Amino acid sequence: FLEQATLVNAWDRLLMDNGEKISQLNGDMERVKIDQQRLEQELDFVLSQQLEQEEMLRPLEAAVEQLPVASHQQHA
Amino acid sequence: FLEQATLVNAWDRLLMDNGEKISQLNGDMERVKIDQQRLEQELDFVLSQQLEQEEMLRPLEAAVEQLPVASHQQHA
Amino acid sequence: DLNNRLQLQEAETAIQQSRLEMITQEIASLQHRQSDMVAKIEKYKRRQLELGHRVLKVMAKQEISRKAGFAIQGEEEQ
Repeated sequence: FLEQATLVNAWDRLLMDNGEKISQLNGDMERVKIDQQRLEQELDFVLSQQLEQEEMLRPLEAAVEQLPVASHQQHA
Repeated sequence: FLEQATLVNAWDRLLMDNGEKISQLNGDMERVKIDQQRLEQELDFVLSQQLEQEEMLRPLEAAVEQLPVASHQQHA
Repeated sequence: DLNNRLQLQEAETAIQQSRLEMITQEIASLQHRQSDMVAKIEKYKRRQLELGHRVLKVMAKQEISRKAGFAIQGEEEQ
């Protein structure tokens, strides 16, 4: 069954091709992982910004409620 | 005959190597997938927080808009 | 025996090829979702910045008005 060298070569090539395909996919995967880490960092940044803003908004809400809005309307 | 056996053995090894690499790749992929789902949920959270902050801001903006802003307006 | 092993190898290779095909598609889908996320993060970053400006504006107006409020009280007392 292994008489034909071409058959052996074809089989060899098929296995090699799979090996190359695996290497290529590994490279793709590594890039996806790196991109994912970058995304995670950016997301953390947005989340921390948001938290900071939330901390500014809460007291502001309380302060505005205590502003003399009514007296201003009387003057107007 | 010996040559054939050597070849088949070599292919066996190649196949096994490839199989291991594929399993590892699969594991990596599953991990990245789970991470990605988590990031997507965090992104949804960021969006909902933004909408919430916007809803907090709108009445605050309206309130400070009605305040006596500059002193020349009070004299006028 | 060798023939038997060869058939097994053939079957295993076919399995590996289909797994590789599946992984290729999955990676493409991961990349697609990733670029969606990149776009969303950009959008959310911009909006967060805009919200930040609006918060600062409200804070500034509230602060000015608070000072003006004291000024009015001062004038009224005189």
